[in-house]
Amino acid sequence: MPNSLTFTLVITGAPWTSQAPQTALMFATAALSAGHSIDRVFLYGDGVHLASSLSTPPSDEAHWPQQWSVFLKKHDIPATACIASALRRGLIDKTEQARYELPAENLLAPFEIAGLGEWVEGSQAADRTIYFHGN
Amino acid sequence: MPNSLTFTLVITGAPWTSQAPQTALMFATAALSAGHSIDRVFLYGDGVHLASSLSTPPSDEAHWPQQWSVFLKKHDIPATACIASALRRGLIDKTEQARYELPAENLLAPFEIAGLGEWVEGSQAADRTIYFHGN
Amino acid sequence: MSTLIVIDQAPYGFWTGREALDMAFSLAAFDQPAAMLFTGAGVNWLRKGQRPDGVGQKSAEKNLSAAPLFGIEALIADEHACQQYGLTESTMLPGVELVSNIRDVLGDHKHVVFAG
Amino acid sequence: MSTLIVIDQAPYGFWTGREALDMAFSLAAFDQPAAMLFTGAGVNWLRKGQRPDGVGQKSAEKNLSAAPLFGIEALIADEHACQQYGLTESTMLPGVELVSNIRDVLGDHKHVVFAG
Amino acid sequence: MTSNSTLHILNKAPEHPRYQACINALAPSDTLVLIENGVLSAAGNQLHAPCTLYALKADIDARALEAACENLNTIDYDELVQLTATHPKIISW
Amino acid sequence: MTSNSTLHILNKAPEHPRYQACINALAPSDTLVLIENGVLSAAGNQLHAPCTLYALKADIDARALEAACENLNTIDYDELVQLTATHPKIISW
Repeated sequence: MPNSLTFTLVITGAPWTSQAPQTALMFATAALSAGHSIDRVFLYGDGVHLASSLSTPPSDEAHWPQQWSVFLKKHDIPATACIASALRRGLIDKTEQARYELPAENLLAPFEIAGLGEWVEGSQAADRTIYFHGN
Repeated sequence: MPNSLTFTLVITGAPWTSQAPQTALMFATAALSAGHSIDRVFLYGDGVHLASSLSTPPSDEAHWPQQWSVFLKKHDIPATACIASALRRGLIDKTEQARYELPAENLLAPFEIAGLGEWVEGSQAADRTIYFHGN
Repeated sequence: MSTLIVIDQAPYGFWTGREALDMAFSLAAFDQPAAMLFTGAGVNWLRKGQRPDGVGQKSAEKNLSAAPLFGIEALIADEHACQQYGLTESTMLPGVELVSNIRDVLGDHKHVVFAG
Repeated sequence: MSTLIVIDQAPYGFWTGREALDMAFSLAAFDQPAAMLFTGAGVNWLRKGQRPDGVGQKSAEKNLSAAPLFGIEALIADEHACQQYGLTESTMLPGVELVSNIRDVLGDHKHVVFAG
Repeated sequence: MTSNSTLHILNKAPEHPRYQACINALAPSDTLVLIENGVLSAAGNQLHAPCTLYALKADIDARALEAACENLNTIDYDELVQLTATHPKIISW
Repeated sequence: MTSNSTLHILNKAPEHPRYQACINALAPSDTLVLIENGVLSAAGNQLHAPCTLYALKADIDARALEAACENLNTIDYDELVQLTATHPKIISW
């Protein structure tokens, strides 16, 4: 059995467009079960839509943003949406709402917004960086 | 020269993912210049992201939601985001915010949220229905 | 004349097919004639026995099987694409019409629509 | 060892390429070695004389031309894809290294990353 | 009025599966307009359309394909609108 | 430990241009895992991978491809994690 490793996960596909957030969550759950750790999750490009606090799928469908939020909180895993991807696509936290005088914020906790430096740091520090793209 | 026609425009590609919203706006502008009318614009699938009031691109870049908003208001053209596409993707108006007790709404005026019936009606009533898809 | 809704992307990996199906159902609900064409990787919508529990989605097969009830006039599949993806009569949903000439199918409908 | 950022989608129609470029710039800004590979329709990033005013976007060519200044180590292009899209030395940005064996390029880098 | 022909609007690069599906669907009496990434098919002589063909100038200019498109009929958005007005049947690929 | 080989994770249907790009990049010592739409390549004998090959069971089941995949090594998410742990170099296509 391999030693315990640290993983950075990068999600670039949006929910309700691609399968990426769902596959990534199954992978993340299995990684923790195997004794590995996930040092961070980074949302990039269309993947930032996973961090929307306003996603409202029909009640009989999987709610990926909520499932991810629960998972991240339970295991205390930091998760970041890329600020450049997020601002263009209308994914906004309190700080950016104030800075740009926007009418609302819609970032789902515990996701945070930060720069690509988070990704650079994650992919340097982690033993493995795994990307989950759209189809 | 052809007679004056009515157009329904359907946009399925998101801004900052595809070129669809921009091509559609150029087309719409040219259609009005030629004396045609646009009876409605319908956003479907990832196209609903065009109606976000929170999109904040860098100030030296085109702001497609804002450009569309100005265009629609100026020419008094109704525009609708499909409710099923919008709710899943976190695009919410005041009514849906209240119904689902959500923390915010993020729909850019004059876009409204309604069902696919709007599309059915538009494509039956208009002389032409033109689709603008992602790449 | 009918509207043809075209699905050319595979289920589960893409969401577009579900939104195409909603378009067809919506036309039927408003008493507008609608048919569906499956081509390219879209023919994988038609395979019997889909069990998507493990990927956290609802069954595309089950969604699609409601098409006749909703009043969709025809489910049409590109014969060549079915061959490419190994779909045969025994592995395919019943009631699907196989065609070899897509151009004729497109010509038969007033509106031809992709969902994305 | 360096990170290879791969662009295989055309500029203007897709946004992914710009986000790939941002990844490469970001690595360089944090003093991490980075190179870029253009393949498939992605080689169209490399064509000289892009004038995107009419499509309301900033020039991909201009963005990319900053790569050496930012410290990107190499711009590598798939020779076969360049041929397919009619790109020759005279129509291409200067300083691009043509390669015929992509497998070797992928093998030369510790990390190989698509932006989406 | 060219009411028997279909207007096809194609925005996909030649490597996209829907590109070839569109080309296969063209009848000699149809009209094809290349827009967005669709104009890339003019590069490297990849384009073989069996019908009347146009390409959108703004997308050609953006991609620096003026030379590759010099034998194509290029149109602006006004002319694209005109084509949609004269064709009752339009397919956006 | 198979540290000299690259693990390729492929989620694209065979008609996607990146599918063939991945197949072309495979070395005999590499390992390929098909996930999501990638498993569709097992249908209709379209799949020709020159290396060790796995396919993700959840995605096979979703798409009803058990019969087409009966000669493939199928894995679950736990085994996918294990493959990523034993391969220092991983490319997600």
